[in-house]
Parts: sequence; C-alpha cells; structure tokens
Amino acid sequence: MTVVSSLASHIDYLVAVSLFLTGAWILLTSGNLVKKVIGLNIMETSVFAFIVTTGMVDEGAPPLVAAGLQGPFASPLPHALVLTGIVVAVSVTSLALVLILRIKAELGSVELDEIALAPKADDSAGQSNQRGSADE
Amino acid sequence: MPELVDIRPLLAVLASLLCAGAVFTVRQSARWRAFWSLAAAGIKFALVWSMLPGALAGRVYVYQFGELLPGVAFGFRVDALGLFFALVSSTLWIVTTVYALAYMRGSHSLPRFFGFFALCISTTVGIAFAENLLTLFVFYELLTVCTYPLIMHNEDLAARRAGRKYLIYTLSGGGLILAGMIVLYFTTGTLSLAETGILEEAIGRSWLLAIFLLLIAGFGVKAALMPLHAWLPAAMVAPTPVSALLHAVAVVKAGVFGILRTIYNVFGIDLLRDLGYADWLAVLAGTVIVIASVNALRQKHIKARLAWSTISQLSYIVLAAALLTPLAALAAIIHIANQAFSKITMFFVAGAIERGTGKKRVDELAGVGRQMPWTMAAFTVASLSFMGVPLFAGFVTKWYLSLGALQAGEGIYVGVMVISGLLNASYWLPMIYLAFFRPPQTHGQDASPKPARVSPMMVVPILICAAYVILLGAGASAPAMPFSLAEAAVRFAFELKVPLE
Amino acid sequence: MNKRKFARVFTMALLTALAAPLMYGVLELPPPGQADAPAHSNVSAGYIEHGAELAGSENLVTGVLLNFRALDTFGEVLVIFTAWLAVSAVAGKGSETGHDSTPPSPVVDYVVRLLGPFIAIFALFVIVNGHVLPGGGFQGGVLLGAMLILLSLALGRESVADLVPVRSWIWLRAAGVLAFSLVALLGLPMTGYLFGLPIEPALRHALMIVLELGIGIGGGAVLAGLYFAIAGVESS
Amino acid sequence: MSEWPHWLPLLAVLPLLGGVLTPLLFRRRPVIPCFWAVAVALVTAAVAVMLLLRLIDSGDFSYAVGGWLPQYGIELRFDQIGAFALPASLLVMLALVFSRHYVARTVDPEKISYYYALVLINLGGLNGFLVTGDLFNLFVFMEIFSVSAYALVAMARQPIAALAALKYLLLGALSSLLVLFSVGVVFAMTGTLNIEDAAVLLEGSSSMPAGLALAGLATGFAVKAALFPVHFWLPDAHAAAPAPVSAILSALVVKAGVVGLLRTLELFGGGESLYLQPLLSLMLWLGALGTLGGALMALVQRDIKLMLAYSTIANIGYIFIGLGLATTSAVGGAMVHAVNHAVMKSALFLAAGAMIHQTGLRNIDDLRGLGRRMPATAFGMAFTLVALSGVPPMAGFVGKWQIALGALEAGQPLPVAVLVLAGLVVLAFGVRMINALYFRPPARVSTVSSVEAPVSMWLPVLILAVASLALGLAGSSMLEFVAPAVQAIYGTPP
Repeated sequence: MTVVSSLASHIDYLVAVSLFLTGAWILLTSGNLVKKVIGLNIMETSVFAFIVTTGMVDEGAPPLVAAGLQGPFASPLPHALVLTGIVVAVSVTSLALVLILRIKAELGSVELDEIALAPKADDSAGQSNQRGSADE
Repeated sequence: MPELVDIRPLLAVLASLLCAGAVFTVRQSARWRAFWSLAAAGIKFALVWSMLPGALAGRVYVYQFGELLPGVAFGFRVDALGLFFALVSSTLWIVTTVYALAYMRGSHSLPRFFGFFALCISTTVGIAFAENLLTLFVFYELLTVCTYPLIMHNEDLAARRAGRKYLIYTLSGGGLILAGMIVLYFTTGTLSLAETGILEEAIGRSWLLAIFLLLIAGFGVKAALMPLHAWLPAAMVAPTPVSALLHAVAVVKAGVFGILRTIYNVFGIDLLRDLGYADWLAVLAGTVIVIASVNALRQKHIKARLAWSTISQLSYIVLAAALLTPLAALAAIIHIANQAFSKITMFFVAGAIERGTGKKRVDELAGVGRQMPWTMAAFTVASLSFMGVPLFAGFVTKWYLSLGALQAGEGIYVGVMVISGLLNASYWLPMIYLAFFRPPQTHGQDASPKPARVSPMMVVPILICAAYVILLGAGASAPAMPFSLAEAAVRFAFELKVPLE
Repeated sequence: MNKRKFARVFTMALLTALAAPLMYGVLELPPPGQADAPAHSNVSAGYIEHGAELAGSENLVTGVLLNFRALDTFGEVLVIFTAWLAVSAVAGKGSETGHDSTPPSPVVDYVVRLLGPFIAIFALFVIVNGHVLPGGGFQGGVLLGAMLILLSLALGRESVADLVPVRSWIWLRAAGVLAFSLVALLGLPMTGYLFGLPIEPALRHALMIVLELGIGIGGGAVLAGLYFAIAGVESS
Repeated sequence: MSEWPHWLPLLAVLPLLGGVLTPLLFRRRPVIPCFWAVAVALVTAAVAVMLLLRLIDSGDFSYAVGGWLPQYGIELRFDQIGAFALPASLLVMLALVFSRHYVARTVDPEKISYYYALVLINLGGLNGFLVTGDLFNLFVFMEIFSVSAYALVAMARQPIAALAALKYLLLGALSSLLVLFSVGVVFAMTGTLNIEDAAVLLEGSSSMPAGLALAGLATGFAVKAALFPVHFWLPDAHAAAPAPVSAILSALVVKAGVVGLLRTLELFGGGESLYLQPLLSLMLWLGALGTLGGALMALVQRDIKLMLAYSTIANIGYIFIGLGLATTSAVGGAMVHAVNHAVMKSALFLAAGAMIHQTGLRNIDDLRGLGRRMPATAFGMAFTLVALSGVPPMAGFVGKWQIALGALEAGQPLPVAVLVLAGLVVLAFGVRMINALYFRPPARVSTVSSVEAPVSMWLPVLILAVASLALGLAGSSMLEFVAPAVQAIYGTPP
C-alpha cells in the first residue's frame, strides 16, 4: 500500500486527529475560559468522530436488524459508546460553564490575564493566604 | 548458646511506655507523675536485673513478634552486649528521674517532659535488646523523635535552634543508616544481630565499603564522632536532666552502641580485620580524642566543656572498638558504663550549681566548693576518673585500651591515652582548684556566702553516681556493672572459648 | 505579552511533535469501513448475529445500551444527574425561578405554545420506539429538554417550573437513575444477575419501556434543570 | 455470606444509588443526610469486606453484569487492586463524619444534601473504577468520580475555588479524552473492550497504534494521578477544596490515576511490547523528579493545605518510582504505599481542616500555639506527620523500604538516595509544622481563644493517626496480600 492510498483510506481518522489537535491548541493557548471550553468540546467531538468511524462499514446499513433489512451492518458498539460519551461531555461542559459564570461573578472576568492581574478579593475571615495564581 | 523465649525484654520496653502513657494521662498531678515515673523506673530496673544471672550463665533471652517487613522480624534478643547497655541505662534512669523531679519542679509542660523522658528510656532499652538491625533502627529513630520535645523544652529561640540542629544531624544520620541497611539487606538478605558478622568478602568490596561508610557515618552522628558532632554542644541549652539523657543515659550511647553492633555483629572482627577499614576509624577516633579535648579546654561555659569532653570520651569507645583486639573491646564495652556514670555525675553537679548558685561559667566557680562541698567532691571524683587516676572508673578503660592497643601492635594509641589524660587534667583541675581553693567573688558586703540550698533529691543522686564511679574503678566486682558480662560479650564477638586473662 | 507568546510557541512545538505519532499511529490502524477489521469481526459480529434476539431489540444500539452494556448506561444517567447536582451545588440560589429579561412577542408566545405539545409527543414517540427505530431514551430526552428550554425562553422560567409541583422536579431528574436501579434490582430475582433483563419477551419489553421512559424523562428534566441553574446564575 | 456473588456490582451501585437518593429524601434538615451518607459508606465498606474475604479465600473472581459473557457484556473483576475499595470506603466514611460540623459553616445550608450526595457518588465512581474489567466502563466510572470531584472542589466558599475547580476540570477532561481516544484505538485494533480479552489480543504488539494507545492511556492517567510534570492542577484544587474533599481527593482520587496506570500495564504488559520499558523508565525518573520537587515545594509553602497538596505530589512520585522500577519489592511497596499514603494524607487534611475551621487561619505561622488549645487534633497531625516522613515502624516506612530495596534489585542505586533525601525533606516540613503547633507562642489572637474542634472532627483524625501506625506494623502482611497482583501485572520477575 502506498503512502497516498493509505492516506486516502484513513482520511476519516486523519480528520479526527486534526480536529483533536485543533481543539487542543485552543484549549491550551486561549486565555479566554469560554474559548477553552469550546476547545475542549472540539476535542470531544473529534474523539467521538474517531470512535464512531471505527464502527463504520463501507456500504453498510445502520444496525437495525429487522426483517427485510440487509447487511452488512455497521457495528452497534461504537454508537452506544459515543452516545454515552456525548452525555458525559454535556455534563462536563455544563459544569464548566457554570464554573465560568461563578468566576466571572467573583473575580470579574473570564480572561485569564485579567484574573491574574486583578487584585485578590480579600475576605474578612482571614483566609486570604491562598495563592491565587493561574499557572498557564 | 541456648536461646530461651522470654517475655521480660518486651516488658522492660513496655514498662517505660506505660509510664509515659500514665504520665500523659495524669496531666496535672505532680505526685502521681512522680509515682509513675519512679515505679516504672523501678520495675524496669528489676526486670533488666533479673535477666543478669541468666545472661551470665550464657543464656540468651529472645522474644519475637511477627514480621515487620518481609523476611525481617520485629523482635528482641538479650545478649551480653545488649544487656550491659540496658543495665547502664536502666540504672541511670532511676537516679536521673529522682534528680529530674527535683530539678524540674515548677517548670512548665511537665507531663510532656516526663512522658517523653520515659519514652526515651523505652526506646533505649529497645535499642539495647533489638534482635536485628531493623528493630534497632526503629527504636533509634523513635529515640530521635522522643528526645526532640525534651531539647525544645524551653521553647525559646536558643532551644529551637538547638532542636533544629539536633534533628538535622540525627535524622540525616538516620537516613544514612537506612540506606546502609537497605544495601545490607539487599546483599545479604538478613539484618540479624545474632551472629558474629553477617557479611562476607564475596559480596564485593564496593558494597562492603558502602555499608561500612553508611552505617558508621549514620551511627557516628549520634555518637558525636567528629566531624558529625556539632549538635551535641548546641544541645546544652536543654535542661540538665536532658543533658544527662543525651550524654550519658541514652542518645550518644545509642550511637556508640550502633557502632559496636556494626563492628561486632554486622561485619565481624575477622572480616573487618581483612578489610582494614577499622584502622581508618581508629585513626579518626584517636584524632577526635585529642582535638575534642583541646576544644574542651577553650570552653568557658561549664556545660560546653562537659559536652566537648563527652565527644572526646565517646571516641575512646570508638577507638577501642576499632582496634579489634579482645582487650580493647573489653575497654570499649566497659567504657559505656564508666563514661556514663562519670559524665552524669558532672552534669548533675553542673545542674545543681546552676540551681543552687545560678552560676554557669567556669570562671564563676570560685568558692562554690565551700557552698556545696558534697557536690563538688562528687565532681572531683568524676574528674579524677576522666583523668585516668587509678582506683577510679576511667583508669580501667585506659588500662585495657592501652593493653588492647599493644595487643594490636598500635603503640601510638597508648600515647594518645597519655596525652588525653593530661589534657583532661588541664581542664578539670583548674575547675576544682577554683571551687575549693579560691575565695568567692564578693558582691558588695555579702562576704561570706551562705551554703547553697539544693534539694537533697538532687544531691543524693550525685553522690550515688560518684560512689559508682569509685566502685567501677576499684574493682571488677562492682555490683551493678558486672565486668564478667562485658567479658562474655567480648568472648562472643571474638569467638573465644577461654576467659580473657 | 512575552509569557503568552512563549506559551504559544511552546504549545505549537508540543502539538507538532504530537501530531506526527498521532497521524502515523492512526494510519496503521485497519482502515475504516473494512468489514473484516477486528472492530467488526469480534464482538460486533456477535451482536449483529444474535443481538436482536438476545437483547430483545431490533435496534442493536438500544440493545447494547440497555442490555449488553447496561452498567455503562447506568453510569451515563448517573453522570448526567451528577452534573445537575454539581451545577446546582456550584450555581447558588434560585435555579427554578426568575424572569427572563425580555417578555416574548405574542407571535413567539403563540408559536411556542402551539409547538410544545407536538414536540412532546414526538419525544415520547422517539422514546418508546427506541427498540425498533433509531432513537431511544436519550434522544427523546434531549427533545423533551429542548422543548422545556424553548418554553421557558418564551414564557419565563416559572411557567415551566409550574408544569409539575416544584418538589417533584428532583424526582423527575432522578427518574433515569431510579428506573435503572429498579430494573437492575429486579434483574436479580428474574435472571439471577444484577442488570439482567428477563428472557420472556413481553416482560422484557415492558421493562425496556420503563427504562427508556426513565432515561428520557430524566434526561429532559436534567437538561432543563441545567439550563435553569445556569440561567439563574446569569440573571442573579 | 461472602460467597454471594452479587456483592461485586453492589460495591459501586450502592453508594451511587445512596448518593442519588440523598437529595431526594432529605431536603430540609442538614444533619440527617450526614447520618445517611455515613451509613451508606459503612454498608459499602461492609460489602468491600465481604469481597475481600472471598478474595483471600479463593483468589480473583469476576461478575458478569446482566449475565452476559465477558466480551459481550461488562465484566467486573475483583483483584488485589480492587481491594483498595475497602480503605476507600472507610476513608470516605471518616471524611463524611468529619463533614458533619465542617460543612455547616462552609457550605450553603440548602446545598448540604447535594454535598453528601456528591461525596457518595464520588465513592461509587471510585469503587466502580477499581473493580471494572472493561475499558469503556473504566472511562464511565472515571467520569462519575471526576465530575463529582470537580463540583466538590468548587463547593468551597473561597473566591479561588471556582477557578481552581475549572483548572482541575479542564485538565481532567483533557486526560479523560486521551483515555477515551486510546480506548477507541484499542477497540479498532482488537474489536473488544474487555481488558483481559484485549490484553490477549494485543499481546506482543509493538505496532504504532499500540504505542499510541499506551501513550494516551499512560498520559491520561498520569494527569489524573498528578505525576510531575502534569501535576500543576493539583495544588490549587486540593488546597481550595473543603477539607474533607481535599482528604478524599488526595487520598483516593489521585490514586485512581495510579490504578488506571496499573490497568494500562495489565493491558499491555502481557507481551514483549517495545514501548513498555521506555514507559517504565519514564515513570521512574518522572517519579523521582516529582518526589524531590514536590517535597521541596511543600517545604516553602506558607499555607498549610498547599503544603499538604505538594506533599501529595511527592508521594505520588514515590509510588511511580516503585511502579517504574518493576521489581516485585518495589511494585508491592508502591501499592502498599498508595494505601498508606491515603490514610496518612487524609488524616493530615482533616486535621488541617479542623484547625482552619476552629481558627479561620490557614497560614502555618498563624497556627502557632494550637498544640495546647486543640490537643487531640494537633496530636493527630504531629503523629501522622512523623509517620508520613517514614520513621519506622509507621506507615510511611514500608513503602520507602520496599521501593528502595527494589531499586537496588533493579540495579538503580540513585532512587535510594532520592527516597532518603525526600524523607528528610518531608520530615523538615513536618517538624516545621510541629514546631509551630507545640514550641512557639501563639501569633494570632484568634488562636489563643480557639478551642478543640467537635468530637466529630478530631475523632476521625485520631482514628486515622492510629491507623497510620497500625498499617506500618501490618506492612509485611499487606505486601504479601498484594503480591499476586504484582505478579499478574508485571509477570514473574526474572
């Protein structure tokens, strides 16, 4: 198999990997917390795309094995996995968003630079010795 | 050698542990605190003593628990060397407790003080009776932990500095021992202290050297072997009973005991003689004896002078052990007792002077002899012992050490003995002279000093210890420290069938 | 900012370094679509051959979800319920009350009211037919949740919250977990295994409907709850 | 009774269900959910005991969820690693007892039942993670305990908590994705998700995708375990969280990363994979760096909880050194140390939490003089600090000894030096804390007037302190217990 044909036959996986890297780039470099979450979501999508692709069959039918439907059928397992994965991703995303809302309310910004620069809200209980840096 | 399973070693360790528990519980009651401390000291003394006849008859008492680590049991084994050490420390614990009860009266945090004091003795007996190096190490590290609150007792800056120094030194030493032990276990698969050497030449020179350096340097920290000694002079800020504990009863002795165990039980005489490492150790110890004595001469503070003297005296033991001859070994073992009784007398005296007159420096001693004649007499006895005057304990050590050096063909160490004796004379005699023969410095009209008021509970322990110094020196028949036990230890280490002389 | 620039360069280098092995790694996988690849010949083949009969679902995805890999699905409903718990725990007060700032126009109001029941019925259809058609509890639940969010966008959150008694919402949100736990425990006497579904077709079908309904209702209620909680933070 | 097969799924299902029911049943009074949660954790621990008895009796066993054959359904498997569920359940129970008075001040009264629910769900997720034999199920349970952990961190009232939690969430989600991606790769290669099955099919594979999956799983779990240099999310998250949560996170949740790595090794360790040796060396040296770095960072912290958090990084380093050395002694020591560290670190975090709760101060220098005012808590902390530094015969010693011995067996003397040195540094910060508690006059007015924490707070601390001695004494039998797992994962040593 030549390199080119190998590239062509694996194009679905390669796209997923590119998406993965794109998402990682956004997650790691963006200073905006919402954008980081978006980057995370792109990565999640890429992984779901990758997994669901493993279950694909050329010229296959969806895995509904009823009378009258003919194979080859796509593998049902990756579908089920991705469905679960999506639910997990929704959960994580919603939690991330609400955390960002609280950060905005308490620290005044969703930009990491501004949070790092902003003076720390000193609370009266004396619990102010918390190191508040964001190691990015 | 018949081994008997016996619970007494365990009970001896537990006695002071229970005392510590009781002292922590009866927090506020001074009377109960005194009762428990003395009762536990008495019980332990009796327990350790009761094993003496058996040990002299050649029996070895063992008591084992389960495994602490795979292949290494947690257990006690009372051989002659261990019992000798335990006898010294349990005897001294009684006098130290009595002294401490008087000395510490009115101080703060007394439950903590006496509780940890008892724990220290518990761990010391554990060290003495340890069946293997790991058990020894367990108690050795616990001893470090338990002495820390005692050194820090005053809770001021000086105490914190001393405590920090003490911990840094001793714990680093502990780390070295741990590393040495791991290498030892890796190469031999055992940590037993029941043999006359578990190492063999076959495991390779570099491993052997590593084990020797790690163990000797590790134990050398507590033994205040120069250049690892700096914590000891610093620790003199602690209350006097703690100094007694450090210098005589437990801590430095634990280090020296570890070195003896390393030489006699881990390496064994024959292997060490082949390797030649002990020669270097002897050279080091000989040098330390002289340098530390010179340093003691320069100290103005009574306790500092005592501390440097301890460093010098401990090296006697190391030197004697490193000579690897039976007579020198005998000197090493009996010097554990000789040094302990002499030095504890001196520390008690220093504490009594401090309490009675408030004096802490050597040049303030003038006239103290008239205020506290009995106390200073005891001090004189101890100094004569250190100088090596016959009929006092120190002489016995020097005699056997010199004979041992000649046995080993190292006559130079006889010279070291002589120089050391002279140096000792030159820093103890001026103190005695000042105390007895110089009029007190007068402050205004107070020309004739009143006799200092010192509790009899402080004076009696001093006199008992001084009496022991004479007993130990006057004959091998001293009742508490049987010479024959030390002899038995030497016979075991050198695998001799016949009596020494 | 220098630090930021450095971080970017560093990240770029890192990702480039990662890209090569990633790409090369997936290139060596069996190409997607080949019917004889391990992904199809191993477990999947078994599912396709016997799955419909064993799991009682023509839609094999549903069969895998509710039957073969029921524990995963249990975990899944738990994760989403946990997400709601987490979001409400973090969000602070007032999740089910509060006005949206702009009152909807009458047109939107009318259209939403009109659409609502249809969406709900479609959702129900998707839920109960999960074993024969594409769809199932989650898909229907998402539709339900979307309907609730749409309604609350148009009519205000209170009118949605009032659809059921306030204290019942939490039970609805836990419906998936509760239904699953119930069926899982029932499996013990009926099949001898936790999470087992009985062989008897009618009973099995009934229990699957219970599961699908629980997942669907729970999913919808949780999605709406997530929205409420987040909107509550934003408006406060 | 221990032969009843269904205890295994219940180990995870019970706390999960108990957690979900908490907010449903108890919405009004804050005290009852605490009792309920403690009861659930206790029952879970009892289930774990049943499983442990069976394990000791008859070795590994598995459970087919729903009655399906392993490849088709999900297989739960109980081995010596899964037995970590017992300490986990007990520690969570103690943390819950501790929470009773603690959360009253730190958590919104309306959210208290949510708090208990999340803790129980966290436990359920952990237990499931420990006993599952299926790769995707591993991911699902990982997400259950992760999501609850993110939320629990954010439940603290400090302003920094949300940011710390988000940082934790982003890194955690990234690592989960790496794991999921690798699971996908393994599925594409083998067509199965069962770990044992996949291990057989992957055997000997040195192909590029196998390396990719191994790297993805290892990196993902290393992030969860906070191995240096992917540890940076940990200090803030663990320091910002409510104290019982810090205890659970440091004691258990990071250990889940370690367990995940062990499962990874199980998956790839069977054959002669070319990637295995570099991975092990990497674990060894990163572990060594983390040990030293973490210990030194702990030494320079002023905040007591940050100090403890960095010490967790150091201890994770210990464990990775052990796993990377790959000799029987070292791996066994690492596994035992994972349990011992869990006990000790939770004692420390709970003690620190009690002090912060009573005084409102969290700076070590501000806590001076508390030894007399909070005797039980301070004693528990001092005792456990000594244990943590590896003074024999306490719990910290067993792992240190075994790992160092293993290093010599592997012909690597350098880790011995690292371990000894790190032990000294750990003692140094322990001593600093002990000095502050006992040997220094109070620096703040609020410490002078503070009193001992309620029994529900100091009793767990003392129980854990005693356990840190007991575990040290039991070291030999614990090593014996984990030995079969070591052999199953690493094979018979040469």
